[in-house]
Parts: sequence; structure tokens; C-alpha cells
Amino acid sequence: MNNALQLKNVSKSFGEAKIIKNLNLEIKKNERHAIIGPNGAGKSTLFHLISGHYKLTSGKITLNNDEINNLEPHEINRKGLARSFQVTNIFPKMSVYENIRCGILWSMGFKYSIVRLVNGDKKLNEKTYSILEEINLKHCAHIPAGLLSYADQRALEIGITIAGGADTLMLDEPTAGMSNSETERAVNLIKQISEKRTLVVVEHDMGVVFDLADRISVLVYGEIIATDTPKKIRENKAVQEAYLGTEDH
Amino acid sequence: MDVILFTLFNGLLYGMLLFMLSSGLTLIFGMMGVLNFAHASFFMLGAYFAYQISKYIGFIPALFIAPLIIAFCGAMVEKYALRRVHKFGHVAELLFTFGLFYIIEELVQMIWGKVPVGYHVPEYMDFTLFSMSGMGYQAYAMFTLVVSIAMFIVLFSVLTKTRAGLIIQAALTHPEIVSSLGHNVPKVFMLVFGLGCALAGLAGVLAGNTLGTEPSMALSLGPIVFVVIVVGGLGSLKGALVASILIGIVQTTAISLDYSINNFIELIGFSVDIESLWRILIDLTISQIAPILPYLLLVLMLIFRPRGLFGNRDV
Amino acid sequence: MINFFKSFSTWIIIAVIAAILPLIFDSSFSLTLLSKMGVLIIFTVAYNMLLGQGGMLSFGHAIYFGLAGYASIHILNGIGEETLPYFPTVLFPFIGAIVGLFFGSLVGYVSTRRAGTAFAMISLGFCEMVTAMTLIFVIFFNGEDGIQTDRMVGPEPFGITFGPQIEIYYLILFWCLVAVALMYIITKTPFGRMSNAVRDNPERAAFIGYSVRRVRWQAFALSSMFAGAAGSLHALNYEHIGFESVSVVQSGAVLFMAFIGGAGHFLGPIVGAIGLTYLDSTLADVTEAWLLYLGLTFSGIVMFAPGGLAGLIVMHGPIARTDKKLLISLIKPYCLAISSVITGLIGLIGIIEMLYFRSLISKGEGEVVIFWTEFNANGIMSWLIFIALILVGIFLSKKTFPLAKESWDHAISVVKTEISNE
Amino acid sequence: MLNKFFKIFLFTISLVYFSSAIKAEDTIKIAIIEPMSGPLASVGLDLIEGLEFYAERINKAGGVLGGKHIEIVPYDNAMVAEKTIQQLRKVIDEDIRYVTQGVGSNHALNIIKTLGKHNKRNPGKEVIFLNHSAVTTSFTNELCNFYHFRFDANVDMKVAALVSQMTKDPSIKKVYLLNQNYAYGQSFQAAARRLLAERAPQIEIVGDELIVPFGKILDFNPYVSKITSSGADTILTGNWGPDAARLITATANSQLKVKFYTIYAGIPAAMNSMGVKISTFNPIVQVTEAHENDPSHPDWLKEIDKEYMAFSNKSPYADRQRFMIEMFAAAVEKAGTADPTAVAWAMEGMTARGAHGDVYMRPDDHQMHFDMVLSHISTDVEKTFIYNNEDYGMAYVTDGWVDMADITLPTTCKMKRPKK
Repeated sequence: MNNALQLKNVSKSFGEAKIIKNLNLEIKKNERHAIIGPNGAGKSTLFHLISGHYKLTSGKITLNNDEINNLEPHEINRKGLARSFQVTNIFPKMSVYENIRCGILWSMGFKYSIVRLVNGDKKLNEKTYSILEEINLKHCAHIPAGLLSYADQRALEIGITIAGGADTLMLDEPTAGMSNSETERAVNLIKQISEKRTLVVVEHDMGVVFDLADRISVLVYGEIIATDTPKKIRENKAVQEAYLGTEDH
Repeated sequence: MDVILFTLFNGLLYGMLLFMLSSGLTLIFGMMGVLNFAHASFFMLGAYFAYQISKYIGFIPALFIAPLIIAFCGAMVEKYALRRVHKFGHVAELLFTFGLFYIIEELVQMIWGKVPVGYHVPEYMDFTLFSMSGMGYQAYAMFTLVVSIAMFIVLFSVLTKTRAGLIIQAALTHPEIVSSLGHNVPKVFMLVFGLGCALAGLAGVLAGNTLGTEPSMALSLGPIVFVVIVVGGLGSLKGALVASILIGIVQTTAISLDYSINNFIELIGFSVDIESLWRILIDLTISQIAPILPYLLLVLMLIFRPRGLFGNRDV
Repeated sequence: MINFFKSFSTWIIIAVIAAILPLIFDSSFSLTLLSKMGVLIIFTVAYNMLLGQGGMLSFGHAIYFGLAGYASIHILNGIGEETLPYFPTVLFPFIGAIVGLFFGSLVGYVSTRRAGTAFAMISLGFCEMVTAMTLIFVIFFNGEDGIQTDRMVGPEPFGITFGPQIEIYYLILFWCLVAVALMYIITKTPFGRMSNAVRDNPERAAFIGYSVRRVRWQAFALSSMFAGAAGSLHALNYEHIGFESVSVVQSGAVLFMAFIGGAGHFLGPIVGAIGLTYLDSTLADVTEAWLLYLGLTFSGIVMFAPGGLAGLIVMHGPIARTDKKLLISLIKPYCLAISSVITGLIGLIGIIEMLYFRSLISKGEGEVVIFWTEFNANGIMSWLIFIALILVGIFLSKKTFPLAKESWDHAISVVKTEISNE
Repeated sequence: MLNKFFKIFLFTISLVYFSSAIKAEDTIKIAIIEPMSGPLASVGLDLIEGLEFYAERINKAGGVLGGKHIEIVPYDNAMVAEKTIQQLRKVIDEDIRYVTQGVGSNHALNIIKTLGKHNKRNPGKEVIFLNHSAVTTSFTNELCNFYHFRFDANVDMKVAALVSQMTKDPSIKKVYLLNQNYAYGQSFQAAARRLLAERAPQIEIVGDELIVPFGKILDFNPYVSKITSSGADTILTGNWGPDAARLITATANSQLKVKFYTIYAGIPAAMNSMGVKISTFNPIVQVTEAHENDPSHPDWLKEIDKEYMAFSNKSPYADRQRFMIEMFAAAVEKAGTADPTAVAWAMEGMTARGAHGDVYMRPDDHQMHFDMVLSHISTDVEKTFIYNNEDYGMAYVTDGWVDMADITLPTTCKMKRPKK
């Protein structure tokens, strides 16, 4: 019962098309788990299913042994699961500081209050700055988030994701579109923030995946064909044929 | 039996008018996401242009020329105004057309005055074609029916059989697809908007003379158009047709029902004896609330089945 | 304490000016107008909680404004006929607020699942339904006649009867300040911040633990509550409420005010409410084409300045903060551009006025007064003059606008480099 | 920035304030509050033009009180009830003591109520309301007021005239009532039911319908079919605007032969929008105070009509505006002062010349009484109707006159009068 996330017989269809087929997956507490697979394998759909964005066609998902497959996204988030998106998803008109602060509000019990003010709250302020420090964006706290560079925006999104204090993080292609040095910075950031958290990451960059992950699952056409340590995955024949092999061509 | 047939036929006549009015907006809204608040204004412009043209060269030329002019106007509105607003999102587009609605209404008053103009049914179609249970049907009404059915058939076959139509169809269900096909999206949008407006204009040409051509007609017709496209389903021509006829029949039937809640209560053997506010509620007959029914339908539809009768995606 | 006064200095100045105004303009009309402005400021700022803060475009917000008005009038009449116990007139906005909150929560619950155009359509559907009902349920709404009342009921504490318009003005002023201050504070609360977050990115807002629908619903209900308070004051101001007050026309008017003033900024709707109320009451007597000008202005703002008037001003904030000289350097190109636009506008207005005259009035020799000057609408000369003005305006604009844009671009690039150097 | 805005605001408001403070002493001003913008603007503008014409005639003939002129001052209410109140307050500010209005009974009601409060709270500053077209019966019944005078017949009187004419036509056996579901339509319905039962018990009411008003109904065919199956030979309706035009058009298009008895369905704008064929397919009978083609139309009125035509390029339509201004001028002369209270006393029980005998202001309720003419639209007329130089090709033909006595109804008015 050490699983942070558990998926049992999960299926998802859009009309006739079955995108996820009877999928089973276990993600252990505090591990870094990567999901890889060719384009169109259903990785993003899988993320959307876990985070409540899409509803399951059949199956069951549990988060820390609680069933979450019938909950709304915000309810799942409150249970301790946070995620980032493939396309940068921040509040572009707000300042960097405010982006992070919004991410913290719920976890600090502010709820939908209309009687408390956010500006004067010392604890909130401190927490916000501590997260800004963690993601190295303290220097540009008061610039509108939309004006940041792409890499900084991705970092900010990770910041929002961890701000709510979730213990399970899901990152959707966190290094896509970054230069080598930016990728390196991002990987370090991810390593640092996932030290005491469970991490699920979808990534295309194999270097990043093998550097980061404790375990890897390979998703091909809606089915997991293997789940194992990086080393064993590298040696797995089926995986090489289905996925890694194609990379060599 | 006679009554039912008769009610259905009246409902069909009215429904086809609604279909002509709203089919254009279904195309525009489905493909571009633009909820054109001024759609009924183009309908009104159609009626006024037809009035002006038929005064000089007759009704049949007006039937072709007026929609063409409207198509041009619509295309220009899209090209020089809507395209500009597009980047601010659909709500901004809606806001713009809301302003446009005011502008067109005032322009019409500026050019044609504020009193109704004398736009009449052409004489050669102003005779009774046949009668049914004592009520005569004018040849012109049948002409309108034929044109509207022809319009549906032509539109439907263009959309399902031709290449251009297939692209538009694709765009209706998956708006993001068009750009990936490598087509000139702004041009497609301009044409669709122009075409949609022209359809509204054609409806104006055909209906202006029986409804009365006056500056406030856009305001009174505007909201019903939204009802049709929402109930029918986003971007579905078939849906618009079914929804129009449905609303037409519902309204026509409701008007012929003089029953109130009170009648019903009495029917099952109770009698209610209340004075005051609620009395009027239970005495209200279905025929009196008939005009509210479409809006009730709209609200219920958006709440319970936002994709409409035949739509593939939510509004 | 000093800080407190500093941050509220603008507010205090406005309050003092507003309190002095009726001493200068003591005619009953000016007082009615000022009172109307106060009421509409509350209504518009409340509306902007939806449009500007929450990103929801409603065509039916007058429902809550109007229904609260109807409720207040009925209660006032009830007190007058002594069928209802006395309720202090001063506290009437509470009645409106409760009515607004009730209906807002009800309608909001079913309509806030989606934002954008779907929301706009639902709001329009509700508005059409309620307007139709006001005409059908005569017993409560009294049809198109509406209901009249006498606000002088009950005891008269400190000799205040609320009969004279000036007493109503101060009542409205008081509640206007309270309501606007409350709504301003709400923007600084967790709910207010999340309201903006949901507007900008509902998907992300859901994944930081907030129910998007709940935030929208709450915004809708609160906005309706303040709109209701405004409706009560409106009823007190005119001692009358009619079906226009719940109709699409009233909803459209508040949309115009909020958007033209500037939905993106808290002060925008206030500017819009004051400006449009004033113009609506004075320009409408001068020209028949007032609605056309309003429609043109609105569409122009949507196209060229989606931030509204306040947006245009706020846009220059960073420049002013960086270097005042930069701002001053903008004045000259701006003046040139604006004056060329005005030249064209004068021509356009002249043409519109003459067209209106010809189609609507068309009597006598065709003398029509435009800009305090008499023109002949049937003579070719006046048409030529105005057409020439339009052409000159367009010509000048083509010259001056690139200049203005250049100066703006220059100024903003200076600001950008300043920021990145920091 | 905001302070600057306020300065500009202050400046402009003061400009308007001072410019309106200029007063002319040698005129008697009558404020007219009507829609000058929005959908009903043409109605408002035509009425203003008419009043200006009739006032100008008085002025040309030497004015009143030895040379004082009557000046008409227009105010726009845009058909918004609150704006009427607002404009009325402006009128009071500018010390104009007479106000007239007619389009929209809800606006008239607001004026009556607001002036009622004003006149009570400000003795010596009374303002008189000269109501030229608002027809809600209660204004001269339970809502009657010493400072309100109505120069048009009220709904009940008009229905009484219609019913009186109907009794003269033996072919009318079955009547269908169809009205708009709001205050005016409901009062028309109630009056029609009552008066038909009283005066024409031989006529059977075969249908009684209330419809949603203001052009919301696009398709009248279902109503026509209901009327057809009811076997009615006459439709008695208070409908106006598109609600009337679409009903009549639908009836004509389905070849249903009925008679229409109406108040506003045949007004000039409506007959133009329906066109000759539909307007004359069924007789559309309406009740007015006069019309140009009446055989008994007096010569002096024909002269005035001709002048009006030259002034406005329109055929005259509302003769009540003429006798309102004439009676007002005579009342001012009789009172010897322009003080409203004195003028009101003078106007009570006064008579003035009308198209068919004298018109009479009943003192009990300040309701004008006069003979009314029933007419229907026809192309077979001497003078066709002309509007802004456009010839409509048709006009009204007299069906008969109803005597003042037949439409004099009891009033419930208990008027409180000030001291003389």
C-alpha cells in the first residue's frame, strides 16, 4: 500500500476511438516515475484522466488509496495532486508574484473568502517568496508573467504546481522546446523539488528521462507494455522495437 | 385530424421562416465562433434593400440583388472590423456585433426614416392558391416555403457534396483543422460571414413584406435566432432546420391551446379558490405564454444539453 | 495612519467633491442627474465584477437591478398603506441587496457553468423571459405602466423626510461610497484574486484547487447583490420602476458604460457611468442621432481600445513612472493626431445630422443647426463643406497617426529597457 | 488623472447650467416631453411639429394677453419612463408651468404622479399637465387631478363609440376580442366586454384573447385560424403597431372576411406599411375626432388643414392638438393671467370649436368630450393621405358620427380643488 497513484483497468474512448485500453499502472510514494511513448500513444490523455480533466469510460484511479476518478479537477487538486501542462499554462496578465500567490491560496485555507485581504498577510507573503526562491524567479517577482522568457514561464508553471503543497506532481513535457542549458536548469529544478514528493513526468527527451526517473513506463497505443527501472527498460526488447528502436532510424 | 394537420402546416410555414433567418448564423457561429448579435440586422437590411430595389426594378431582381449586396456588406464588416477584433477573443467579437446592431438600426432610420416603409407582396403572387379548413393560403406564402426548402437543399448539398463545402463542414466540427489544411483562413472566414449574412438578407427579402419592414424589426427578431441555433446544435444545418420547425410547431400549437393550470386542476376534480397574486398564475393560458416558450427552451437546453439536438460539441 | 490617508487620498477627494457638488448645482434636474450618476456608478461597478473582473459578458444584468427596484417599491407602498411594518428608508439598499443576491444566486447557479458566448446567450434568454413576464404578470409588475410610490413614509428622524431631492442625493452618495469601497476591497480578497485568475485561465485555476464554477457563481451572486442595492436606490430616486429597468436595453446601457469607461480597470466603469449618464441626459436633447454616436463610439472602443478610456490612460502609467519627460514628449504628436481625428469627426457628424434632418424632419427650407451654426441641408455647399472636412481629416490622420505611433513605440521601448536593466 | 477628469466634468456641467438659466419673460412656455430618439421618434417629432404649428397660428394672430407668444419647448424622453421624470424635473427647474405629453400612458402616469407630488409640496409653483393623447381611463377617474386636463377621449369612450357604431350595423352578430396583454389592452378588453353587454346584447362574443404585446408575435396565422373557426364576423381590437399590422395582414392573406373595429390599427403609418391592398381588403374601422374627407368637415378647418399641409408637407391627423392649443389660449385670455391655477379654473367647463360641433371640457374630471367620427380606410377618397410629400394613395371614409352624449360615461372622480 505504498502507492501514491494507482490506475486499475482504466479505459477512455472518444466516440469510436479507444485511446486508453484497459490500462494498469502503479506509482510508488516518493518515486520519480516517467511515462514515455511515441506520439499519439495517449500520454496527455492519460494525464487528463488522472487530473480529472476527462472522465473515465471505465476503470478506477486512486490517489493515496482514495478513489478520485469521479471528482472534479479542483477536488483532485485539493487531495494532493498537482500538474503542469504541455502548453505553458500560467496567468499571463498577473505578476509572477501573484501567479505563485494564487497557487498557494487554497492550501493556506483562504478558500473563497471575501472578508480577508491578501495583500497584508505576512505568512502568505513569506510562503510566496520562499517558493519564488525555490524556482529562482525572485528577481522578477513583479513583472507580468506574460513578459517572461519561455524557460522562465515553464519554471513559473512548476512553481505554481508545487505552490499548493501537493505531494504528487505530474509534469507534462517540462523541458519541451528548451535549449540544452535551459534543459539542464529545468532538470535540476525538477530534481530539487521532487526530493520529498512523488513525481510523474511525461517527457520526450530520453536524456532527461534516464537522468531523472527511478522507474519508467512505456505507453504504446493506449497500453503500457513495460514498467521497470531505466536500466531494464533500455534492455527490454519489446520496448526497443516499439519505441526506442524507432528513434534510431 | 384536420386541426392537427392544419396546425402542423402553419408550424412548418413559420418554422421555415425561422430556418431561413438562422441558418446563416449557424454557419457563422459554428465555424468562426462569432455569435453575431447583428444577424437580425442583416435580415432587416435585406427587407429594406428589397423594398428599395423592388420599387424600381421589381421583386424578382430584388430577390437576387439584395442578398448579394448584403453578402458584400457582411464580407466588408468581417474584413475591416471583425478580423481586427478577432485577436481579443469571441467575447470581443460579440461585443462588436452588439455595437453594430445599434449602428445598423440607426443607419436604417437615418436613410428610410422611423416609420414602417411600404414593402408589399408583388401583385402577381398576391392571390389565394388553395384553402384548408376555411383558411386561404396565399401564393406568396407557398413561394416563400418553396424558396426556403430549396435553400436548405442547396445549402445541404453544397456542404456535403462539394470540396469547398467539405472544408467548411470540417471547420464547423473542428475549427482548428482549417489552418492545418493550409487554406487561407481569413478568406474562408470572410466568405462564410458574407454567405451567412446573405442568407439572413434573403430571409429579409422574403419575409419583410409580410412581417412589416420597420426599424425595430431587428430587435424583436434577434433573440429568437439565438434560440434556434442553440437548440439545433452548433454548426448543424440539419439541427437548425429541425429546431426551427420544432419551435414553429410548438408556438403554433401553444397558441391554439386555451388551457391553463386552473383548467387542469379542475379537470382532475379539484377547485382552487385563491385570490391574489397566484390566481393570475394558474389562470394564465398556454396560448398567452407561447412567446416565452422558446426562451425557456433556450435556457433549459443550455443547462441540460449544451450541445443542442444535433451538435457535436458544446456551445 | 498617514499612509492610510495617502492611499485613500484620491477617494477622499472624490467624496468631498461629490459632497460639495449639490451646493453648486442645486436645481432639481442637476440633483436628479447627480443622483442617477451615483446609482449607475454602483450598478456599473457591480456589473464590472462580472465583465471586467470575472470575464463574463452578461446581457441580462438589469434583471437584478430591476427586480430589486420592484421589491423596494412594493415595500415602500406597503409601508405607506401601513400593511407592512416601518423599515427605515436609509436601509433600503439592504432590501435590494437581498433580492439581488437571491435571484443572482438562483440564476447564477444554472448559468455559470460556462463563460464566454454561451454565458452571454443564457443571460439574454433569462432577460427576455423576465421582460416578458413583467408585461404578463400585471398584478406584481403592473405592466408597462410600472409602479409609482411616495418615498416620504414613516417617521422623520432628525427632520429628514427624504422628500427633497437633496436628501436623496446624500443618501445615494453615502451608499455609493460604501458600495464602491466594498467592491474595491473585494478585488483585494482571495475571492477577488481568484476571480481574475478564472477570467485569465480557468483551466489553470481549477488545478490550483479552486472550483471555477464556484468562483463564477460567487462573482455572479455578489455582482447581482450590488446591482440590487443600486436598483433600490434607483427606485427611491425616481419613486417609480418600470419594465424598462429589467430589459435588455437597460442591460445594454450598463454594458456600454462599463466597456466604454474601461472594463479592465476598477475606475473605468465609474468614468463610464458618469460620462455616459451626463451625455445621455444632455446630448439626447440636442441631436436625434445620439444612439448612432453611442453605437459608433462603442464599436470603435471595441476595435481600437479594448481597455476602454481607463485602459488608454492606464496604458501610459509605466511611461509616467519611468520618466515624466517621456510622457510630455508624447503630448505634441497626440494633439496632432487627435485634432486630425476631430476634423474628420466634425465632418462626419455634420453629414449624419443633415441626413437625419432630411429623413426625419425635412421642413421649411432645410435650415439645420449643427455646431451652433446654421447649414442648409438641401444646399450642395453644406454637403461639400462637411465632405471636405472628412477628407481633410482622413488625409491628416494618415500623416499624424504614424507619428503618434512612432513616439509611443519609442517611449515604450525606453520603458522596456529600463525594466530589464533593473 | 481622475481629478483632471472631474475638473472637465465640472466645467461642462456648469456650461450647460448657465446656458439654460437664460429666461425670456414675454412668452408662455409649454414643455412637450415626447420621444425624439428611438423607435417611436417619428411619432414624437410629428406631434411636436403639430403643436409648434398650432401655437404659431395663435402667435401670428396676435398671441395672448395682448401680445404674449406661446412657445413650445421640446424635451426628449427616448420612451424611457425614468427619463420622462428626469425631463419633467428639468422643466420644473426652468420654471415652465405647462407641460404636455401623449405618447405612452406609462409616461403620462409618471407625469401625473410626479406633478401631483410637486404641486402638493410647492404651492404657488403649480404645473399643469395638458394630456393630448394618453388614453388610460383611470387618469380621469380615480387618478384625476385638478392640474391634469385630457384632450383626447379615453379608452372607455373610444370603445363606447366603437360599440355604438357596431349596434347600427345589423350584419354584426359575432365579435372576437383580441387584445394585447398589458394595462392598455386589458382595459380595452374590460370596457369592450362591459359595453357590449350593456349596449349590444344581441352581439355574441365568440372569442376573447390576450396576446403578448410589442411585436413579439411574428406569425398570426394560428390566431386567424382560431378566428375562422369561431365564425366571428367582426374583430374588436385595441392592438397597435406590428401587433395590429401583422394581424390584419395575416387575415387578408388567408382571405378571411371580417370587419375590424379598432382605435389605432388604421393610423397613417400603419396603413402605409400594410399597403393599399391589405388596408382595404377588410374594412378597418377606427374612431377619431375628425378627418379630412368627412362631408361635414367645416370650411374654416379646411383652411387650417391647408396651412398645416404647407407647413409640414403632411396631411393633418390629430385635430385634438388644434383644439387643445386654442382652448388653452382662450383660457389664458379668460383668466387674464398665465398663472396655472387661474388658467385651470378657466378651462373647466370651457368649450371650443370642433370639427362636428363644439368640444367641451367636463369640469368634473377634466375630460374633453366631443362627437367622434367612425371611418374606414379606402382608396375612393377626395384627398389621399400625404406624409412628408409621399402620397399613400388612400385615406379615410366616414361611416358615421357618434354623438357626444353616447360616449359620455359617468366618472368616479372626486377632485380636490384649490381656492380660487
